[in-house]
Amino acid sequence: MVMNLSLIDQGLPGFIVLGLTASAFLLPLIHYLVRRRWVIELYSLLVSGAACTLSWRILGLVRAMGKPLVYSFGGWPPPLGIIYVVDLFSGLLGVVVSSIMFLVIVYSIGYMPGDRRLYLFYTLLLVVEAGMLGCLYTGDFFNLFVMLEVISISSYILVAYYRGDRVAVEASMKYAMYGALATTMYFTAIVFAYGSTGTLNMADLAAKIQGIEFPITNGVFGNLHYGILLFTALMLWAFTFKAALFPNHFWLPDAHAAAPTPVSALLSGLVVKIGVYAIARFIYTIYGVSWINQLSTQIILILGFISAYIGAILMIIQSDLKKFIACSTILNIGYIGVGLGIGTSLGLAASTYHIVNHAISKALLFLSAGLLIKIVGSRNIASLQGLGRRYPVIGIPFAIALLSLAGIPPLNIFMSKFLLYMALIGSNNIPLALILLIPSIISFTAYTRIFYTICIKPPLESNRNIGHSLLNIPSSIPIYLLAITCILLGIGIDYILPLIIMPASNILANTSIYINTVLNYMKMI
Amino acid sequence: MIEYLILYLYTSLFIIFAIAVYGVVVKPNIIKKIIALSIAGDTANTLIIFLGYRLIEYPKPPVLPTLNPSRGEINSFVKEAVDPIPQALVITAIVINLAVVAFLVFLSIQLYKLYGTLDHRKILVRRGVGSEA
Amino acid sequence: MKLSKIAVLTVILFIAYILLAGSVTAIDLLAAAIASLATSVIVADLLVRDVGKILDPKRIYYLVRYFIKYMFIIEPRAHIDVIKRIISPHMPINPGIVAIPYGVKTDYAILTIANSITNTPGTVTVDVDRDSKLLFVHWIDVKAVEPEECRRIISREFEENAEKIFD
Amino acid sequence: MEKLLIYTLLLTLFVGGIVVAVSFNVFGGSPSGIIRSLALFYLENMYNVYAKTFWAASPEAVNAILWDYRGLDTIYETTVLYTALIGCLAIATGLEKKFRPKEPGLTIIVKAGTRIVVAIVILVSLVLAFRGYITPGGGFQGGVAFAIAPLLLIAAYSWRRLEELGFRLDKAVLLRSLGLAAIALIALAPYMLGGYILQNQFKPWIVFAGAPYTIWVFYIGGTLLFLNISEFFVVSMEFLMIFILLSIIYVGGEK
Amino acid sequence: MIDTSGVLALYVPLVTIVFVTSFTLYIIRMLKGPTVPDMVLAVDCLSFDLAVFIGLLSLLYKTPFLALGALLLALWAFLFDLFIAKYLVKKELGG
Amino acid sequence: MVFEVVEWIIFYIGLGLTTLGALCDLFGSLGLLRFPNFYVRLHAATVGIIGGAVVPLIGVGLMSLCSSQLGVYRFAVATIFFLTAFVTMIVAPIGTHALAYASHRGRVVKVEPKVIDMLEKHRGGEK
Repeated sequence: MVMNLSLIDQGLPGFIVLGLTASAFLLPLIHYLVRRRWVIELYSLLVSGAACTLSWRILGLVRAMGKPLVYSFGGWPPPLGIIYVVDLFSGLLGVVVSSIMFLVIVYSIGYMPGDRRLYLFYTLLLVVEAGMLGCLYTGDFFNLFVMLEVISISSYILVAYYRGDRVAVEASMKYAMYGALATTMYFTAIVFAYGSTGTLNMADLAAKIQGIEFPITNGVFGNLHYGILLFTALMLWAFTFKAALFPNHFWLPDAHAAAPTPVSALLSGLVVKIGVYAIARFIYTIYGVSWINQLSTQIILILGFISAYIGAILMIIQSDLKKFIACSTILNIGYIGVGLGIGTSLGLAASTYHIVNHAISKALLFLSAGLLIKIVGSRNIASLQGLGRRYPVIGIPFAIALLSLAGIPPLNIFMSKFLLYMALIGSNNIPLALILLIPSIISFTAYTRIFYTICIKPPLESNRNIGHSLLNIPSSIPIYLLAITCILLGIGIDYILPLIIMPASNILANTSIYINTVLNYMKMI
Repeated sequence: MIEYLILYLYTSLFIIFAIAVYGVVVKPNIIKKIIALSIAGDTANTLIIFLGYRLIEYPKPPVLPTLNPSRGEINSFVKEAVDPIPQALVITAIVINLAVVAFLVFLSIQLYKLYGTLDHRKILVRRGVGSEA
Repeated sequence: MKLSKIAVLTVILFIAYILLAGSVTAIDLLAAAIASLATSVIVADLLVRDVGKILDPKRIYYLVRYFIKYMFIIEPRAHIDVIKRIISPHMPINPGIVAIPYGVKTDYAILTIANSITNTPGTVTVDVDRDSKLLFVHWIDVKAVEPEECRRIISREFEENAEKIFD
Repeated sequence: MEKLLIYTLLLTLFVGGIVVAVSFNVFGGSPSGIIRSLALFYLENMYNVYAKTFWAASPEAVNAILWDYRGLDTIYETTVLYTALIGCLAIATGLEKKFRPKEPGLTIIVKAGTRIVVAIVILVSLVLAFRGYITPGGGFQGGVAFAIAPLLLIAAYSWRRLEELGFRLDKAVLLRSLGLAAIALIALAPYMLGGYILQNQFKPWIVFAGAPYTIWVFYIGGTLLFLNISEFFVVSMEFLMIFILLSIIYVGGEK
Repeated sequence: MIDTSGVLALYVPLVTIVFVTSFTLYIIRMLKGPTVPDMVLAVDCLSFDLAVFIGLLSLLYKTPFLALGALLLALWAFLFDLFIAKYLVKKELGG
Repeated sequence: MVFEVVEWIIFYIGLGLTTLGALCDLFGSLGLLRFPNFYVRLHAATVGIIGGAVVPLIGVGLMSLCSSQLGVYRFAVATIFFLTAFVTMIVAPIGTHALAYASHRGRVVKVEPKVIDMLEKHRGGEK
């Protein structure tokens, strides 16, 4: 299976990320030269389309190689320079990210009102995409900090994009303030890691924890145990903030609800997952089989449970549709955390599958709900009554998304939840499985309430007279694509699980392959 | 003696960091929060710069003072220069902090325009979330 | 006109760059040329109004003479005076703000007078009124209240030199 | 209140952890006489004219790390600043500006002095930027030093006068975009020519020749000089934008 | 070509004592200062004297690279003055 | 040999200027503490800045001009210190003036004790 890639193919991950950034750099210049709305839209569509295609190609290359793809910037071997390491897990998430981003950009063409600031919106979308792909592909934990900051700052800005909206600006302020604190925490974590191990490379760090000799940075510098412990504590604070896990979930409902709808889909579906990805990468790939892995999985398990409960309880009390959807994100992140915390390979697979499924379903739910909200002009659930029945074109994908998130059998979220329960039972944790059933039931009632109000009940008097003219085609295409994917991921689980999910989750937990690939890459140089 | 000095510096840095975190969380005024945030960032920067210091008599900055060094010059330079990595990391971190703070300040101007105050408790009241307690 | 300004400034800044950089390799000369040209293009209109005055050797001679006299005679005298006031136990101060008329025209001349006044301890320029041509000076030991009298005591020497250098 | 409790708890834990850290020597006793081996490797090899396998052609270690060994970080650091500026523009674009024409700025003395200082500031910032690969300094530091100039002009005069002098917002956006495009081009050009992204000097394990470190008699340190100049453009213009945007008072909201 | 490091190694610690004493007095005024201009004035003096101190350190540590820091420090102190003055006069910074 | 003697002389002049500056600095800070009023303190601050910063900066510049341990950069270092002294000479009085102007104009500090306040009279006369 081993094959030698050309340098062009090896460099694809770096090229995608840098190319996206460069095109984001050029967008204001293009706006300056050509003040046409369609030029900006076409440009960002083309750029994100190209990124999407290339990320699929990277996944194909990684699959064909059978081992992680390593690329070093500037030609420097790993501990010296920055490297990108793309394995199946990050490749898979990269594909999810770039595809959904592409659909979000298609959706925004129909959705966003055209004003003088529109080019800034698309610039920010491209920067977020570059940041997310960079976070996924990087193999250097200081670079991860920088990329995380790229994502964070552009998402703060995107939340405050409706600058006249009081709630949006306040939510962005809260998000930015505590988010910046969290990233400072991660920087402090880096200080501890660099202080104790003397390296900034993830594979090097993993080798240090496993006791493997790594060239150039020979041996550790300080006390590895306590250094790693402090690193883990601060790192978990930062990434639980980004992932909205329990103690740091408070910013999410406001921020995700107040943002423009495409941004909500992006934040809820993808940006939150970067935090989860980083936690998974550190806990499993870097820490490998060690005491610190045991400790942190336990913490994540507990946090996941609490998050699931809090998300479910917050969901039933919401009267605002977008806030409701945002709270459901907390619940689902809780599930993912539980899956990561179990630590068996089935649990990891369940988590991986849930990450993918939730990204797709949540994006679909936000995007379709956004169209409904745009028709009425209000986010209140009561005033949206019966709209799904009145406009079946939007109503059907909306219903699919709701049912999928509620966990109705043939759809995708049911499958990953089912895997999660199987994993809990398989690791002899039947009481835990029962405990986790409760938030599931609570959220099910909440979803059914929304489903009944919007899709079953007759429309309100005031909503009957609105015409069809508000429907637009560019916004409908991504919704249908996502809905079809939802169904396919549910039905085709027998095919998809062994095809990509299981290999991806297995490689996540395989430290030795990660270290050895990087070491071999150094020797090759 | 020098060990106690190092211990003192570490401890004071961490106490400042803790105070800054406290300030971000507790202070009601948003500008004060931003100041506390930048203090937190600067403390982390100072910490890593401090780690890279070299405890010898006259440490040198990591810059070779000549363009045509002899082998001996390079060798003595390696023995005297401080760790350059923290300095490079800190420049990155400073820029990032600065960017975040610039944006936050701009956002707080907008916030003031919308709410007429920068007190977090009053903002919550005017949004209809908190109470006037 | 603008070109001559830029040319003169470029030469001055070129020399300054080389002195600051401290090395005269080929790339430094090139960089110095580019940097000084760029800087002078940016600041030419802001900085210089009349190129002839920069190149006038008489003015430069007066500047140097004034600088030396100021640093070695006027400054130490004023310093000693104020230090005496600081360390004497009962602190003999007699402060107040007085008005001093001036007769110079250009901005830089006013700047020179004001800075000379402020730089000598004991007197600080508080405000300047261009319409009635008055400088307001905070004086630690008010010896006179009449404007012309103050002018004689504080700023006559500064003004004469400023007029020779800049006007 | 419970949020407060949680954070206070975490705070206590954090401070406790620190005491543990110091007492158990997490940092390997540093600062001490020895430094980490990665840093030693950089110091040995960055300008080792006798063994050029790992050299970065810069006698300045920080600049070599910033733009050669870890160039990607620096590019994204610039991206963060760029994004923050985009955010400020997103908040400010299209709002009405308020300006009091009556007697802006400070006294004539301040104005005259500021003019002289501005010239010195710009020259020093250019020295910092141009010589960044040989002496301490570099694009970012030069940009920050340059930023003093518009700040002084804003304080002594007003932002309106600053715009009259040619420090305009649209010009700044344009120059910044050009600088960023130059950085991206320098980063991606080796990749197109068959080398690594961001490659500076020749590496024995790759065919691509890398950037020359001298052109005729000019020692330029490969791509470092050009990256520093582009970064100087970007950072100085971004600071200019920040200061102009922050000093204008915008009135009126959206429709 | 003279090597002055021996003299400097003796001289700089001695003069440092004087400088540190005056820094302390400045800091007392800075903390005590009944009005804002008092504090700013103290910070101003402190910055300019720190520039001198940087110069002495660069001689002691035999590194030529600290010097530009002194220049920039002086400039920042000036900037600080101007902004405080502008704020006190106009109550805004831009106009 | 003669050259070296000249260098030593220049060096000791620099040393003396620096010592003088340090003493001025001490007196300036003392005055800043002792004087009763902001406007009077301005004079002490002038002692602290001109005597305490410009003079020793020139001294440090002279010292670095003769210190061969700084290597080839010693002329650059000396230039930078002279430039800093020059900039300080322009900048410091302007800063002091700006502060005095602002605190008088914005009525932050009262001119008390005083013998006479012509500026207040001048302004009052205008209005």
